[in-house]
Amino acid sequence: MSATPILSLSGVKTDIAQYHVLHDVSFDVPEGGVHVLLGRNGAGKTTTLRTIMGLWQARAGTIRFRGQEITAAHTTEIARMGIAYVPENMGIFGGLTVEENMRLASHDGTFDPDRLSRIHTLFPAMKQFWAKPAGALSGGQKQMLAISRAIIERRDLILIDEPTKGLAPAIIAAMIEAFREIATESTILLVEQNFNFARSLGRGVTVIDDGRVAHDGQMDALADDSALQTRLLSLSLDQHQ
Amino acid sequence: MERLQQTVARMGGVNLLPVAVALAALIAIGAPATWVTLTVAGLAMGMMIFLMASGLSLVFGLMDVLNFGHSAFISFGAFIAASTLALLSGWVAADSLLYNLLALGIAISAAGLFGLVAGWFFEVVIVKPVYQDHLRQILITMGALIVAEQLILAIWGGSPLSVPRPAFLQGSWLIGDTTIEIYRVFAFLLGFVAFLGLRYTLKSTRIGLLIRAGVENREMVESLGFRIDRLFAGVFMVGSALAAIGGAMWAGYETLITPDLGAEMMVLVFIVVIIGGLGSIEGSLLGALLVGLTGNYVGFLAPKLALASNMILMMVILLWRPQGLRPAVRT
Amino acid sequence: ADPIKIALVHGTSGSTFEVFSKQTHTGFEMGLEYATGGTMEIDGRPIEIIKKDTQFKPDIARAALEEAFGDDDVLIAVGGTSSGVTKGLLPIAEEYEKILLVEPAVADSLTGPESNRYVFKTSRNSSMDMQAQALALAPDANLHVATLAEDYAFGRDGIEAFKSALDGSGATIVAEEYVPQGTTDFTAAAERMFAALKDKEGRKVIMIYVAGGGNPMGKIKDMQPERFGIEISTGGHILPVLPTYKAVPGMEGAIYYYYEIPQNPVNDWLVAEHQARFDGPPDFFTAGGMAAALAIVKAIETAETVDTEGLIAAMEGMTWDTPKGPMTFRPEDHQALQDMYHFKIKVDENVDWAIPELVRVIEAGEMDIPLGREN
Amino acid sequence: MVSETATAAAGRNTRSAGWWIVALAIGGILFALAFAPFLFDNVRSQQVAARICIFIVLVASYDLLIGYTGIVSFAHTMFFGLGAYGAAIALRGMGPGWDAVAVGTLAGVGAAALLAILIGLLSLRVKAIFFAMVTLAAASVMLVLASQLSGLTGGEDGITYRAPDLFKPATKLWLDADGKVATLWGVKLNGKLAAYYFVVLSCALLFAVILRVVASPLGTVLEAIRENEMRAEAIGYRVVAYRTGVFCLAAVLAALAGSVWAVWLKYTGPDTALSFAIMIDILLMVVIGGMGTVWGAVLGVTLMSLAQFYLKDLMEVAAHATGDLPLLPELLDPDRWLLWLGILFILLVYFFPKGLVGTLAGKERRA
Amino acid sequence: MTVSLSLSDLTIRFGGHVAVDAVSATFRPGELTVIVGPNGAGKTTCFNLVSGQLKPTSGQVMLDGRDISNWSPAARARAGIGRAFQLTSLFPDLSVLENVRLAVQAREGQGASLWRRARALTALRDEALQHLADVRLTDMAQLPVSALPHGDQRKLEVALLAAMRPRVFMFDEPTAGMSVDEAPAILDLIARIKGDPDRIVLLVEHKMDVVRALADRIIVLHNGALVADGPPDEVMALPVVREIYLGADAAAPEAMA
Ligand SMILES: Nc1ncnc2c1ncn2[C@@H]1O[C@H](COP(=O)(O)OP(=O)(O)OP(=O)(O)O)[C@@H](O)[C@H]1O
Ligand SMILES: Nc1ncnc2c1ncn2[C@@H]1O[C@H](COP(=O)(O)OP(=O)(O)OP(=O)(O)O)[C@@H](O)[C@H]1O
Ligand SMILES: [Mg+2]
Ligand SMILES: [Mg+2]
Repeated sequence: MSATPILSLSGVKTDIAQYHVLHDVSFDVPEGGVHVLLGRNGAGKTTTLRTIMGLWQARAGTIRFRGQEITAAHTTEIARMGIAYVPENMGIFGGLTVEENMRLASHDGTFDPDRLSRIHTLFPAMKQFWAKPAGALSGGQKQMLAISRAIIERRDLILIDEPTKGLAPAIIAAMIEAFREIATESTILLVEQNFNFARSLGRGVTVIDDGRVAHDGQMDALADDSALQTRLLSLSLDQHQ
Repeated sequence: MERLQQTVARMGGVNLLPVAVALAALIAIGAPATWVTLTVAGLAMGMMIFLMASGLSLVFGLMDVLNFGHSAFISFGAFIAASTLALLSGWVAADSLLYNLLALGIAISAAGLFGLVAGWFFEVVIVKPVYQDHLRQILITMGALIVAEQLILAIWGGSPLSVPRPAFLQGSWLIGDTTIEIYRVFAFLLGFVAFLGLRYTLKSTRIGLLIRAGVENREMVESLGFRIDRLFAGVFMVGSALAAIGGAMWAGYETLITPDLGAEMMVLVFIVVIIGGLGSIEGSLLGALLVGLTGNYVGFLAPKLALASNMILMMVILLWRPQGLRPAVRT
Repeated sequence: ADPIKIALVHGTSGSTFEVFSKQTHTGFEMGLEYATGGTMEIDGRPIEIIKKDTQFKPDIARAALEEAFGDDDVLIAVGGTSSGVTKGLLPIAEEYEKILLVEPAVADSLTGPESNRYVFKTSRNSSMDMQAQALALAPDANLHVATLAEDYAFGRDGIEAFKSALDGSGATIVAEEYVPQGTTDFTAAAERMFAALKDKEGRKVIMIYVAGGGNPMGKIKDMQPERFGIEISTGGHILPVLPTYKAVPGMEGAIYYYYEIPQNPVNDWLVAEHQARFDGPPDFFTAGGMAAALAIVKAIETAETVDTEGLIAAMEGMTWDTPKGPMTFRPEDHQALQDMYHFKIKVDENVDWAIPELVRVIEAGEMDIPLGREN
Repeated sequence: MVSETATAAAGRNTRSAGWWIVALAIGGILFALAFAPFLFDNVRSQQVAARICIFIVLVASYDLLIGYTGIVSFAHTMFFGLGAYGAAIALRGMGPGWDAVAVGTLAGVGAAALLAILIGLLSLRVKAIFFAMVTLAAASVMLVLASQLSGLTGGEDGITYRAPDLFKPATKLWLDADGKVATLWGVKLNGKLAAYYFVVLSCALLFAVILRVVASPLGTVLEAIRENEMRAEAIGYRVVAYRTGVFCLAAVLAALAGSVWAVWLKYTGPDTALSFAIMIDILLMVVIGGMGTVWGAVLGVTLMSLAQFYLKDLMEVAAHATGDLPLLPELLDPDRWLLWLGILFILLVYFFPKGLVGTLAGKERRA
Repeated sequence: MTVSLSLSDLTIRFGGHVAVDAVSATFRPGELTVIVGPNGAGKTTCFNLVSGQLKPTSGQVMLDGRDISNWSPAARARAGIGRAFQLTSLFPDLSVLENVRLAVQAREGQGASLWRRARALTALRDEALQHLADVRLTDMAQLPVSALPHGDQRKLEVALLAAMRPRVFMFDEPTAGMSVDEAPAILDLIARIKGDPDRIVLLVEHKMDVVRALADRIIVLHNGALVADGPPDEVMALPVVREIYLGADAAAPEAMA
């Protein structure tokens, strides 16, 4: 990691109510490409993203974006610095139409026609339900909308929490392509359970376990080392066949 | 049947309801002069209620905050306007339209300004900690209401306060057999201006969208880069200012006010917001006009029914359209 | 000597009417001062006033009165402000066998069948208001009246009393309009009354009997009833409301008290002292409070024994001086009979309110106030 | 997976300090209520105690709706009033006797139950806040009705009547050797005492019913409906039936409390049994105590009632102490006690979001 | 008693949009049917029609030969139709254990009971704990649901369904968002249920490995219509299925855990 990382966490500790959830999280996300955050249920992945976004406050440690400290910044400021967030529960505004959802994600309320048509090609359902209330979308369609919202404009960094959850295989395949393309202009920090998906996209990878970083390295190395996979993720791909 | 429905829908659908009511009343009343008097009075009454209700509807429908303290803004607005007018009694009584207008303008602005400031305070201190929690909203705003009422008692005392009305708004025009009170015409105009302004802001900007989105998922709106807290405070301030201005207008209409005034109007205001449909400015207007008109028509045609006419109106409309006439928010 | 304890049981918080209770208290204290020559003692016994707040809630009022009678052991209690609360107090007086002097609540029923012999009442009642109002109209066959009142017992009883006062005078009631309590828009009712009156020959009057706010008089006046030759008449009111009467110069009606009207030493003292101390004239409830105090002092002074039975004996039929001139407790139902005043509104630009000028005193004996009960 | 701070861990296994405070306070209150005539020898405290008893039932029954099931209703005083007016009208019409109490109570309770079912069924069509509005409308119509039927109800002024002879102060429950009223620990065993214990026992009985309801499986179902109506339906609970049922039950309990109130007070009028002011009191009491905890009702009612009766006296003292300062006396004027109550109330909602019992003791979990 | 469930011409429209389009199918006891289809195909809507959250525009749902199309969800639940939700739908302020106990209690018809003996309540509780153990949530039993991480909430969904002991089980993407080491427990549970010859199991799932491992039969929905129905190997081999569901280069990321 030669160049300054776009995002760097060091010694981040986060509490939710009286629970200590993140004990010590430090890792860097280099500029460009996809960086993957792995870990089992309840490891603290979502909490990490929310802490970066300013939705939980870190009790200790620092978070820097492009070298600038954002640990205590307000969520709004963080967003305005060019960070987008696709939450785990998708954060769809169900009472608004698809279009209105997208309009809110755009800085000035207008759309770049090129990007819009790219999104419509990637997720045809978005076009079909453009004027319908988003609350009526199917689970997968909501997921698509949440992603569309994050990429309707160029962002420096996109935090995505489990995007493939509930998506049909055909869409996932298309999404890999889409993410590759997005990653040429933005950096993506991706939380995933779907290791294959993560593997096909990720360059760097950080594994979190019990609120601590358990591993930090390159995706290729992890992908090739099945012993490491098993140790970190209890992953054995054909375990339950 | 279907054809008829379509025609009605094309001509404005539920928007025609007040017109339909008025026409039905014309037939029932028979005497055109009386009908005009009642109709004009009812419309003006509706507009004054609209002013008070629109603020509540904004806050209630868009921000999903049940502000039971709304009536405090109405009362305060009324008392501030009354005191201002009393201070400017020279101008109020003057024969010059300019001075009259100035005094009136200052009184209404004072009420509105108070609404803005108090609304800000109220939002930040009282309401903000209880977003998303209807019950606590009801309770905390009720607490605030008690405090506000006591403050009014402490400042103005409990005896009725008479409100000087600017000279040019006194009396009425006599056209044929019909009397049209000048004050009511003025109230109608002011209400209408407020309506147009609100409608423009909500329709032509993203503010309405943002607020509705913020109610559903505050964190997400912030994650998209909007200061939802400032926006909410802003909406609340506008809502309170409208209430205070409504109160000011009401004071001028009543000419004799007591600190109970806000609380007495509150049931009516709630009814208007409910039958109009949550969060919809058009709905509130519609509801307010309906309440104003039916009040007068029923009062003339069947005074006994007037006792419960508003409640009956609300029940009927809710049974017909459980979401109110023109809901802006889908629930 | 051990003190004479008197409880004042009024609402001093919880409703905007609390200002009226406070006027009553002021009047009561000034009354004691006047009657005792400033010593605040009767026959060498100091007077101790205990104030209890009813919060305008009947249940709390009952607890307060029980406390006064039971725990504080007062000789006599005065109260309350609103009729509902006071009605709840009546049985307590009977239960504790102590005197409750009703002031300033007005309802007739407070001396009615549900009352009892321990209850005395110095305040006027609705019948007096309405009979005086009827007399002030100088009714004859030429008179046509439409009445406007609120649609509840108080409003309806008032109109009943008004009608019975007109009985036999030849005047006709052409319409009785009742609007829901708290009505603020009187357009519909006014139109109905106009319709009923406008084609009648003779004197046409709209008589308004609305207790709450809403200023129906001003609103109806704005509809220009004079174009049909219709006059408005309504009873007098407390000072804060009198500014609205500027809209109806020349209007006639009856009033309970206006500080410039009664001519007697008690009132002269009250007006002068009140002006000096509070920078303003006394109002209805100040006068009422003072009347109550004067009644109590006289009763104690004349009673053979200073206890409940002694006082009742002294008070039945007792006549005493008040700011409104002499009042007399009617022995049958313990209602104090008193004068009312026929007034005519005069507008003076230099006075903040409209002035009800005395036309004539309607003497207590002129009115035929129905008996509430026989003790 | 999650590590917790020490206090939280401790809170789960042993009782927290807050729990003990609440338990002691409630215990103390119940004790005081049970022996009020012997503990306090003045009339007012007995009045206060009786009022507290009745309101505990009223507030706890309301908590069944608002706290447990999540139903916001403004019609609770209407049911309370039906019970009270039922008993009151019967007592006035039939004279003071137990038959009148029984007939009146039955009629009131019956009317309440009927009306509750009607409103409940109507509510199927409308959503939460609209339901609240429907109840508001019903309650105001009832107020209008009480005012209009003044022949029966006494209108705004209400009606007075006498309670059964047993409760007359002159009634001697127990005679001593001289044929006079016997005393126990200095308290006369007369009708007043009987009346007080009539209130205490009836309220204890009603409160026990409510406790039983929330501790039973039914209680959890109600909570589930509050939390997620759709899911409750999906696992097999007929939500509509439960809602209507609990609405009815609460109405009946309120009406019963109303009858007891009417018998105790010997006066019934809109301001004691029907007005919105009472509704607001109930709401405030529920919240102060803590929604979703019936024990909270005990604390909430007691605090509010004490404030209503004694805060003023307290302020009298404060006003004297600060008499010389500017402005403060105006605001500390005892008659401004409501101002301070309002502020106190806001602070309570603010710092005790789950009410005193909910926040201090943590919600009791029956797992 | 064995169970039978069939759909005939089941259709629902939202405005102009036909979300489920004349779907007919009969489900046999002891068989696990996986419903697949692209996002928005109508799978969840189909479930909603069967479990009663939605009422069909036309067509019927038949349970044991009775038309239940207009029954309430509660009535259907009591008749033996159980459902876990795609978007978790739980009782957030109640404890994990209470959530499950509610389901057990509903099944036992103890909802309105006021007078249960303590022992009977303990039985309910013990059973609830057993269901929690099945999904490995025992440690969490006392926590409020709102404090659970997403994956654990998914598990609780399944536990609730199991606690209802329905005759028709419907799982809507039960393992979505569940980590690789947790999912097997759930799949085992489903496999065990499937072993009971008197149960009908319907499963919506996107993960192909899961589909392969469990399915006895696959139904493919597309734009609300049923486009294929049959044994797994046959259905997955159909060109139309490969095209609409797996995508053009179906080989790449399909083996997902
Ligand atoms: N609101 C909350 N209150 C209490 N504890 C919480 C809360 N939210 C999360 N936690 C705890 O924090 C821990 C980390 O949760 P987090 O949501 O970050 O996990 P995750 O890695 O995203 O898991 P998953 O893959 O299931 O989404 C969990 O053990 C959870 O119990
Ligand atoms: N209430 C509704 N109003 C309007 N349209 C709806 C409604 N519910 C569902 N739809 C539409 O019906 C279609 C089917 O939705 P459904 O949720 O059944 O899809 P699904 O097959 O479960 O998809 P996924 O795999 O993404 O969960 C979608 O296009 C959705 O937008
Ligand atoms: Mg997560
Ligand atoms: Mg789905």
